[in-house]
Amino acid sequence: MLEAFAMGDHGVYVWSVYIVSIGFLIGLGMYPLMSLRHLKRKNSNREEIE
Amino acid sequence: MSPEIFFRGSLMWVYCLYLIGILGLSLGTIWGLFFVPPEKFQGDSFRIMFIHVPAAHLSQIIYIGIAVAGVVYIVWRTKMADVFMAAAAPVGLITTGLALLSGIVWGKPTWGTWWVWDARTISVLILFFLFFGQIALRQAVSRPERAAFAVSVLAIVGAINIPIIKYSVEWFTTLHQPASITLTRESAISMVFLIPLLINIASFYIYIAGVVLAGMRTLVLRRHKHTSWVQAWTGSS
Amino acid sequence: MRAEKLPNSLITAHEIYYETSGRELFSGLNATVRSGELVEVYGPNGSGKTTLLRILAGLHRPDSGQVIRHANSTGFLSHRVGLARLLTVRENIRWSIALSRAHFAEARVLSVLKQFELTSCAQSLVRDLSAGQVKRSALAALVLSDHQLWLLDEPSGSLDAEGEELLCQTVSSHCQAGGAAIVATHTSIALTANRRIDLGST
Amino acid sequence: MKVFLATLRRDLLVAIRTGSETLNPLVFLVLVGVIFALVLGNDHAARELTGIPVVWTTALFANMLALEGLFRREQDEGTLATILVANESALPATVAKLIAHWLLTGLPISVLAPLIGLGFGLSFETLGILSGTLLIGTPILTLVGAIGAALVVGLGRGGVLLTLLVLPLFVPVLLLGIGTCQQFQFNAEYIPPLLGLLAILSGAITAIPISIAPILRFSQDQ
Repeated sequence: MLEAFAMGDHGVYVWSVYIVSIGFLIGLGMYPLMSLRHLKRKNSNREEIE
Repeated sequence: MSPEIFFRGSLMWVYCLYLIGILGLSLGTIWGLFFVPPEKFQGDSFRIMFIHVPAAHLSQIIYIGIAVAGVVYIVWRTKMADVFMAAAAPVGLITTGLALLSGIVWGKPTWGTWWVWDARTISVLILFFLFFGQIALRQAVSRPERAAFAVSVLAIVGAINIPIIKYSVEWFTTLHQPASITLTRESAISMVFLIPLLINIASFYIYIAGVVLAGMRTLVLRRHKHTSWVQAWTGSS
Repeated sequence: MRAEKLPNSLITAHEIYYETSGRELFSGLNATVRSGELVEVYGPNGSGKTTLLRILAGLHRPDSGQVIRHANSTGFLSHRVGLARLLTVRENIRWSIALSRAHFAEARVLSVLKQFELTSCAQSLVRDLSAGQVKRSALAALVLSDHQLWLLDEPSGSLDAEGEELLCQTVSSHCQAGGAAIVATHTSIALTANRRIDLGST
Repeated sequence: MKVFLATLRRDLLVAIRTGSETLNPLVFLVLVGVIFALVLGNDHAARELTGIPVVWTTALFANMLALEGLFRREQDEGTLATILVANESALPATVAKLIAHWLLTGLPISVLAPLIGLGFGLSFETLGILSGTLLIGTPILTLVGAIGAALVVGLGRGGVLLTLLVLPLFVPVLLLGIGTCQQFQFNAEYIPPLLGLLAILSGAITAIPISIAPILRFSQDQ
């Protein structure tokens, strides 16, 4: 099992790319959803104040 | 299409695209990482390809999309084209960044150097700056109408430049490159690698389409925050 | 939908809608200016006088609606007077005349310069003039450019009482000669306007 | 034609009266070139190898420096608005401005660059071709740069932004220009890149001048 993760000598390269990429992709997907929710909350808050 | 109809109609699409994209990416990635034998010449480092190739593909497609939207905006003043440009530019910047990063890391074990100046690396690098220019110009212009126009012009000029850059760089680097490094050796892609790669490319497209669509929804909401339908939507749940 | 052309009209604004940063500045604004007319745009600071004039000049694009200019040529004067600071008054006038494709007649230039009391400083750089002189030079250039339609944004600024009177005379004689002018002011100057567009009340 | 000549004359006159501002990019060119040559010292091989890229790149940056002022002064003085309001005169006037700009930057750069090349020990023939490629290349830089300058006019902090927008677009010109000179320098085939450069120039000349005035008009909207 460990051997599969080590990938010869190239594990460091492969895994770092995958981790960073997956991180960015998740962030990319989350961002619009989060900001939409944020906008909604801000808007409804303002409504209450008004 | 009215912003309201777009906003209400697109929610299902976002969910579907996200879902299919994530499933496909997981499938392709796991397949590529664990169920494909090491490549003959490169060993295991070639597995970076399953990220690198889709990201590089997509960055170019996104830029072409922005340029087409720029034409649409200039000719028909379609506001949705501008929304698309605004939503797609940051996504393009990040996918281009990923393509560059994965390319750099892939280069080290494969060619023994982090960076090689060739037509493909340079055009992706230029693409990165073009995306950055899109975002910077939009932020610098306060009036949205003017920003949309300026960004459209820039996108079109940039798109015309990409093939010219490719041509000139290709020509320039063959001049300067020692012939020993051949970058175009695609290591005779066999079916074993091709299937997970295609799955990943397709899923990347689908996922990013969902991301751009979700970004467009947010922008539409932000731009129409004073209208009654937005007020109704924020109050509804 | 196109606004139909009225006889003698030099400029037609049709259903202009314009907003800045989410604030509606004009909506459904209609105006037609015929030759011989002098229209005053009146309103406090921030009411959109400058914006309206720039829309009419074609420098701003309205969010909806359209502006049709029938005038042969349009002259525009704003607080940025449109004179090169490193050229002399004469050189500036010469260029303005060339730009509007008007005819350069030495005698006429001299008489207008005299009328605007610029004879003594005609050869000095605009950079070295006082604000009032700069404004007069801009007016002189405007007069000599033979534009049919004048769009003047706060033309009385930095002019003294005498200059203001000269301005009023110039504008009304331009209109009598078959031209037209749209003038934006926040202080009422002694213009005998045919019509007024009041932006303060909206 | 009258508008064109009047505007050309006017811009040249203004440039002469500004003096140092017009000369700044040229002094920059000479200074940077000299510093590079100085740093490389008496290593002949290195100087011969780097001479062309250094001169071309420096010329590009000098052009870049001048670009920012292409429409800025006119915008501040209000003459740009005057030009744009006078509908029919907008095209000849903007074309005249572009040509004036090239006459004041591109042309002197092309003339001065070979002098700097001398400091790198380049041969006379190479210097000639260097000057020639700059004569073809600098109009492209002015034209493409003008689009950027028109887009950012009136934005205040336009300088850095303009560089950011325009430099990526300058890459092909730079590569083809350097390529032509180096091919010539090492007795290789230099016609193809030269043709590439000429093709870009003709494309830019057909497409760009007519689009500058509309872009400028849009940039007034802020």
